[in-house]
Amino acid sequence: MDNTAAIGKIVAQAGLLVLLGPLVTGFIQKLKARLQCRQGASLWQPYRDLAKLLRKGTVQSDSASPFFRAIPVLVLAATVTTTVMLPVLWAPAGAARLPMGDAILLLALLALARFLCAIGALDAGGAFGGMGASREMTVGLLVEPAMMMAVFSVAVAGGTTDLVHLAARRGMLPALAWQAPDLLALFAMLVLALAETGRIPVDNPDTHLELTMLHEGMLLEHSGPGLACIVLATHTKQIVILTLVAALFFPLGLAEGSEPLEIALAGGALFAKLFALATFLGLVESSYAKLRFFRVPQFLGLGLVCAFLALALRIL
Amino acid sequence: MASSLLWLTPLLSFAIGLAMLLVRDRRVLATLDVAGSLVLLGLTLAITGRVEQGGPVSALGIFRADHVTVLFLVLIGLLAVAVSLVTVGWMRRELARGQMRAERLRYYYALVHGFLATMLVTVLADNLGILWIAMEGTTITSALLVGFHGDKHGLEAAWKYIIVTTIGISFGLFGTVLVYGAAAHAQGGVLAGAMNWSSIVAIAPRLDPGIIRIGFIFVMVGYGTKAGLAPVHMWLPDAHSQAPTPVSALLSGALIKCALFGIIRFHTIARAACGPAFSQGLLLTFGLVSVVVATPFILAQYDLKRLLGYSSVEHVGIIALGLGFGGRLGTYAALLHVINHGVTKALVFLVAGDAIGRYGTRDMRVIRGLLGIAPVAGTLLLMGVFSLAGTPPFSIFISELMIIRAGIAAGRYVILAVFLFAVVTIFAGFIHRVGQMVFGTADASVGREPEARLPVLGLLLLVAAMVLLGVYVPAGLDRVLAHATEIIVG
Amino acid sequence: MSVDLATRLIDVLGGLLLFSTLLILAAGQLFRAIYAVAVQSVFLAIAGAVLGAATGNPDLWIIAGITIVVKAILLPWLLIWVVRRIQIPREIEPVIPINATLGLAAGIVVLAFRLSASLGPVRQAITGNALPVGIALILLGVLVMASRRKALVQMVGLFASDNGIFFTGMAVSQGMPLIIEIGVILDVVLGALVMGILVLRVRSSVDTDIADLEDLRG
Amino acid sequence: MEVHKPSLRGAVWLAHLLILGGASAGATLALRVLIGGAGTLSLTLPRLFPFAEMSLSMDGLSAFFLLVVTLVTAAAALYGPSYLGAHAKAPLVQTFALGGFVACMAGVCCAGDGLTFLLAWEGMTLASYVLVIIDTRNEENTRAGLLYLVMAHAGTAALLVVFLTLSARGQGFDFAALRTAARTLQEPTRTVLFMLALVGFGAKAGVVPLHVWLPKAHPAAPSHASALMSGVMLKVALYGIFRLGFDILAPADGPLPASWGWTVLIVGTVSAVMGVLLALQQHDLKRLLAFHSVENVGIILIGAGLAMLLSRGRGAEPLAVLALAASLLHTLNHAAFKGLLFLGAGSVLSRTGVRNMEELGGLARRMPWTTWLFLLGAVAISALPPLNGFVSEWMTFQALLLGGAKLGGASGLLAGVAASMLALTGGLAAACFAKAFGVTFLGRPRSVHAEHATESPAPMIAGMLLLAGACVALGLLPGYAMRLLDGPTQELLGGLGPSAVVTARGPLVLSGNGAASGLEATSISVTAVAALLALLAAVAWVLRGWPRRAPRRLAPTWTCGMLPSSRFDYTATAFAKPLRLIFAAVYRPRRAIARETGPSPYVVRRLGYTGEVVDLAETMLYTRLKRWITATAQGIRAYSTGRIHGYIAFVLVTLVLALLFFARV
Repeated sequence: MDNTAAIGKIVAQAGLLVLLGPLVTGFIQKLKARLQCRQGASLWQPYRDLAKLLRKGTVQSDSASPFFRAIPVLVLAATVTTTVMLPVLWAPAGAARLPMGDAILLLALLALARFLCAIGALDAGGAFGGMGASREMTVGLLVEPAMMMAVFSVAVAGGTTDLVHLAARRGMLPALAWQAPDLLALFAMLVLALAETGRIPVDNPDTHLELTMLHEGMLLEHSGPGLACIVLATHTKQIVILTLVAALFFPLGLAEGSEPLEIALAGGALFAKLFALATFLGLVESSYAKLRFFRVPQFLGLGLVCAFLALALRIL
Repeated sequence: MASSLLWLTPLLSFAIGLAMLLVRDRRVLATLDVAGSLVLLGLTLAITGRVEQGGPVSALGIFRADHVTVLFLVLIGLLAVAVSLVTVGWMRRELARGQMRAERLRYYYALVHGFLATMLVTVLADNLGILWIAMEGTTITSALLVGFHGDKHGLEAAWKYIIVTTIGISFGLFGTVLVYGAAAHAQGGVLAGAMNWSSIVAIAPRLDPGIIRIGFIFVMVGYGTKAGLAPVHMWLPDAHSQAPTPVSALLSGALIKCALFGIIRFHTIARAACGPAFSQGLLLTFGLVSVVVATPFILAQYDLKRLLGYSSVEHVGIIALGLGFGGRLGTYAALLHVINHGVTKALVFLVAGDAIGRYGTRDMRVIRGLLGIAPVAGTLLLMGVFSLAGTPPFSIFISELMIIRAGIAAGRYVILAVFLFAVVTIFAGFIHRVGQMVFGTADASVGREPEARLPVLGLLLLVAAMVLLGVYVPAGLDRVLAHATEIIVG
Repeated sequence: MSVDLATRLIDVLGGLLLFSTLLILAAGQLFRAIYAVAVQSVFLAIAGAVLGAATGNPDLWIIAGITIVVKAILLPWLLIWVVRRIQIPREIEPVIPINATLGLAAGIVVLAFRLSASLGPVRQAITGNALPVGIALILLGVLVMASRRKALVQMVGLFASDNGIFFTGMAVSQGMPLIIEIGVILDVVLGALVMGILVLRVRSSVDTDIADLEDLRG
Repeated sequence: MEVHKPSLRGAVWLAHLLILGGASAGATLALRVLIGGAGTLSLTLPRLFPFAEMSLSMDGLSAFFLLVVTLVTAAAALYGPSYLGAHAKAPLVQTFALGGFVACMAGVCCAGDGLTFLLAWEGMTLASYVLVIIDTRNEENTRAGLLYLVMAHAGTAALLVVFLTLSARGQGFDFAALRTAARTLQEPTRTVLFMLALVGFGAKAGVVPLHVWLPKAHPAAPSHASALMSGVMLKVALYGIFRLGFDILAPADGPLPASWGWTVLIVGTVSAVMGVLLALQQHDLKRLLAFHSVENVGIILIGAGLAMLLSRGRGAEPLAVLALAASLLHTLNHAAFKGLLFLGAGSVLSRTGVRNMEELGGLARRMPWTTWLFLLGAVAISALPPLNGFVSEWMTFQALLLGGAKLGGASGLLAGVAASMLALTGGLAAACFAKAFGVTFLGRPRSVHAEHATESPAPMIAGMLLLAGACVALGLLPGYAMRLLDGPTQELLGGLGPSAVVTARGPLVLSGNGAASGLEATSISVTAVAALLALLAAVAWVLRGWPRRAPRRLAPTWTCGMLPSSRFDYTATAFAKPLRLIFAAVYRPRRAIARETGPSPYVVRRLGYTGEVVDLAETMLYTRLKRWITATAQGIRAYSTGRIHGYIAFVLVTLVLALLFFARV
């Protein structure tokens, strides 16, 4: 039965992404530690944190609305939903796969998650939540259009915004038959990925100094399982972004059928890509300082310009 | 019998005027006034009916009523009734405020009816000389009315009014003389009714164009002065703002239309004699100048009644434009606009008079929150001004619409562009000022007496006409207008 | 009297009329202006008589008579009466210098003649130079009103331009219908009365010349 | 707050129920035309004016817009009485004006000839004006009303020229005659007419830079009227653009002039961005919503402009259909969620009497229904899945991408820019509504009014629920919505309808299927995604309680150990500050800080902060124009002396000039 197989594949790779999410974070932390000549926590630390958080009790702000408890869950759900739209191991082109979503929907779902997160931050009241929400939304609305443009520039070439189809088509072209727009778009994506995954120089995931936080600031009032959901969502978002970049620019070694060898190859390819991108994030993070918040727009402007040029060159 | 109506009607109102001189009691005077006006309206309607069935009627060889005439006749009758009703309430306040001395009341009423009579003669006259005499008569009677209060400004306005319009009128007489001369010449010196419009029109194509041109120019400038066309309009805001409110209503609503009537009569002759281009060009020029000149004075105006005066200048200009665009549509629209503007402007003047009475000033910066203290007056003022500014569902929108369409049909795009720009600007200024007056909250010093019933009745009469003509042109009126258009453009 | 003689006489009278109007324009003193307009009216009456004789139309004689009575006697007397009633300085203050006015007057006269010269055959409809002279008289009368400050002088100017109209009116083929003429004159008289009343009321209420009021503006 | 006599309340209720009945009747009629295949309905009106007969006619386009009108009208009619009941000036007048307003809007949509159109159009303006200035003592409202009226009138002047020019050629006002007349015109003339129409309708639709009246006037009206003005009246203006641009003025065959498409696309893009940027800086809830109307009109116009660029004979018909469908669908969607949001704002207003969100807050627990419905609307308008806003914007994106690729060259680039601007708009809108919702409903109450707020009565909730339902339905089942668009798009563009182009597989799948234009299929299923979302949420909800029942306790919000009070909460101003700085070039922000020091300059008693941003269009264009005109008028007036000699001289000169110019043969 074709559809069940398709569903199986989708569920499998979605699950894979969710499971791998924390690992990527762990890897980046480890890398940073090593670059700072520290031992650092183990690769699996993020999993342990999640487990711990899940076991903890909850402290909720007395001024929050009933909706507050639902927010982490929704954020997590929205983030995880995006995983089904990416080609991870397979790129099953053609009518067989049931339509789920495309790049636009993916980015929109991430925006939904961000929106809900901000609502939650404002819900509890207090200045830090609001500050975090305001800044996160600001960065978000600067990143989103740039990312869209980068995606579009590829999509225009592929004639579709459906990532799986794109990947499929790309897979057929020789990987080096790139044109200038691809390079520009890739560069833009890398810049934006830093912002979208909340990394230095845009945001500092490790700080908990209230005035410097962006993303963390919004999570201040969450605790216990709720916080666990959001943290997991953050991990997932990060890996989703990385996979998106991979799917857009290096859709290599994706499996067609389901022979073990193929799958193994695809898995290897996936790991390679994730490794490369994660290393990039780690290197940048440990070799740059965090920017002042009002410098961020200029930094992102770089990505914006590249993305726009990529789109323009593609169309002209 | 119907023909005798033609001279009976003005005579009657003369008689009423004279009779009033003998009466001293206020109530009797008011009753006479209202009753007389009602009878007048009845008579005009009777004439209209007669004309509408049997075509033009003439009497004594110098009076004539055709479809053009009856339009103006009914307008005069309607305004007379409405004004007389409103005068009741207005006069009460004037006496209370000591503006009007009880013993001079009868002169006022008498003059008003004399004024009406002269206007009636003007539009009923077939003989162009009679037309001129009656026109000068209106000047004399109304000049006395303008200066009736006897204060400095009133006298100044009256003087400017009588001097300037008399000059204009004398130009009109000269033009009449020339046309008469041309006609007499064309008839080979046979004088039979050589001065009657009907007979002149009959032979118009044979008249000498050169002399008719000069004649029409004189008439245009002369009667144009009386009609308040720019740039010879300057007496108008003075007179219309200084006159007692009911008189202002009659001046703006009816009198300047009578002057237009004269222009239309000669326009008909000139059209036939020199071809349409000449007289229409002249009309277009005056019309456009009037609209343009009125604009800045409306925008930068603080005196309510002067504002309305300038708006009259604008609308006479619009009528002239309609005639100037020509064709059936333009002429039809211009005639319709005569009715619409007459009704609306009278309404607005009367309501404004009420407001001025309450606030004791004409300065629009002082008047505030009329809607709060006099809901009916406030609403009516708003409606009237919307109509003047040309918004549906009020009458003026329709006639302006038709005029614009006539302009497009005539291909006069530049004139239209200027016209539209001016009209929109005027709209802005108008609504701005009136909005300031109507909305907001009035301060305590303002007269808050309830609105009397009878005057409101008169206003409602006008509003009814205004709204009705805005949503529907009755078949009867349409027929009359169509015939009138026939008469003018052939 | 033969028609061409009448025509010549009319031309002469037209000249005289023009001259008298110029006198009004040049007048530096109120009474001179009034007398000048009276004289002008007399010329007008003569013109009426001449035309009456030429055309044998009795109406014109009547009109001539009326003109003498009303315009040459009644109205000037009225003016003088008003002047005496209100003691005002007798000299005329021009708004624009008298010489400039005369220059304009010359221009106007030229214009009038050029205009009627362009007409051609119709001129037969109107005897002699009556048309251009009439136009000139009217415009000059208005010029007087525009260029002199006193209200009374303005009335004088008004009468002068009325005379112009009458002149042309008589010269138009055998004059206008009688009743019209009478009505017109009636109106003129009434108008003059009303103007007189206004002048007097302003004098009595605020002691200035009514033509100097300029509060209403804009 | 005045309390009205029961009889009055009864009358108001009755009137609103009548409106509701009319709305449902209109809706059924529209649906019959749209899906019932009733064809074009038409009805000849009694001949009121001698120079033209009047008629109503409803084809697909009219029916679609009538549907938009009736949808919001029904909600407003449900909502109105209780809203008026609370606090209302002259409720009967309001009700009457509302009825007239709705009737006129329906009249515009169903007009069969230019005259009916113009009359209904002006009636619409007048009725809405009455609703704007209904609180006649409020100077600000009356000024807003004036501005509104003047701009509407100027627009109407432009429309007059268009319709009259056509009718003068076509010897008649009815659309068929106008169409044939337009066909006889030269292309440049038609372009001029179209631009005039664009100005005329744009002034009403609030496109930048003709939008200045909108954010002033819409909030002034009672909220359900605001909902109608923002949600529907703008659409009626857009109907005019569609009707003239695609139908009446369009050439008989061959593509629409490229200049039209360019203009509309650029205007739309600018409106979208400027609208949302200005909305971000508003603290008055209703004004913020009004600015968002500008934004959404812009989005609709983007679709329309693209459709013009791609239309007929450029080999991209399916894409044109996609673009037009996107823009029409967004029209419907915007009506739904903007109506919902305005009703929500109204319910807040009627309960607290406050419009400034800085003084609100903490309503979530006091007015739960309003809160969650408003949130729904916020998600929808921010174009976030899985609600309807996302669907139409997704279609717009697809159209822009595929169209841009197809067009190539400058037009393609323009499409690309529009796409990225649209993305930016989405982000800004999300930020804006995070702010609006968060500051208004969440946190702690910042004023007594908010403190004592209670939930609105059931009828108002019902009105909101109706629109919320529409938002969800249109979001989850876009495929069915496509069938509504078939009629209009086929009339305007010919060829195959959206349901053929856009939804490849049934009602659940949305797909930018440009097969005909040689582009591959992209298909998403909002329904499936929504289901997945719900499923995952449920799973997560269960899972998080799973390891062991962890204790839950309440504690005050963390404010660095101080005792939290409502003054700690983030204000709207603070929330929007980063953007104020980033986009300072557009906002030209001004701030003034008043500090009141004690005896020593270091002891600060009070700090006052006032900041404001400007609307460039207003300061650059309107203020200057107004100043110029007033100055000129004053100057001219100063010249007129009151001297009678001047008057006489004028008469003399006029006569002489007339003789000189006109006497010669």
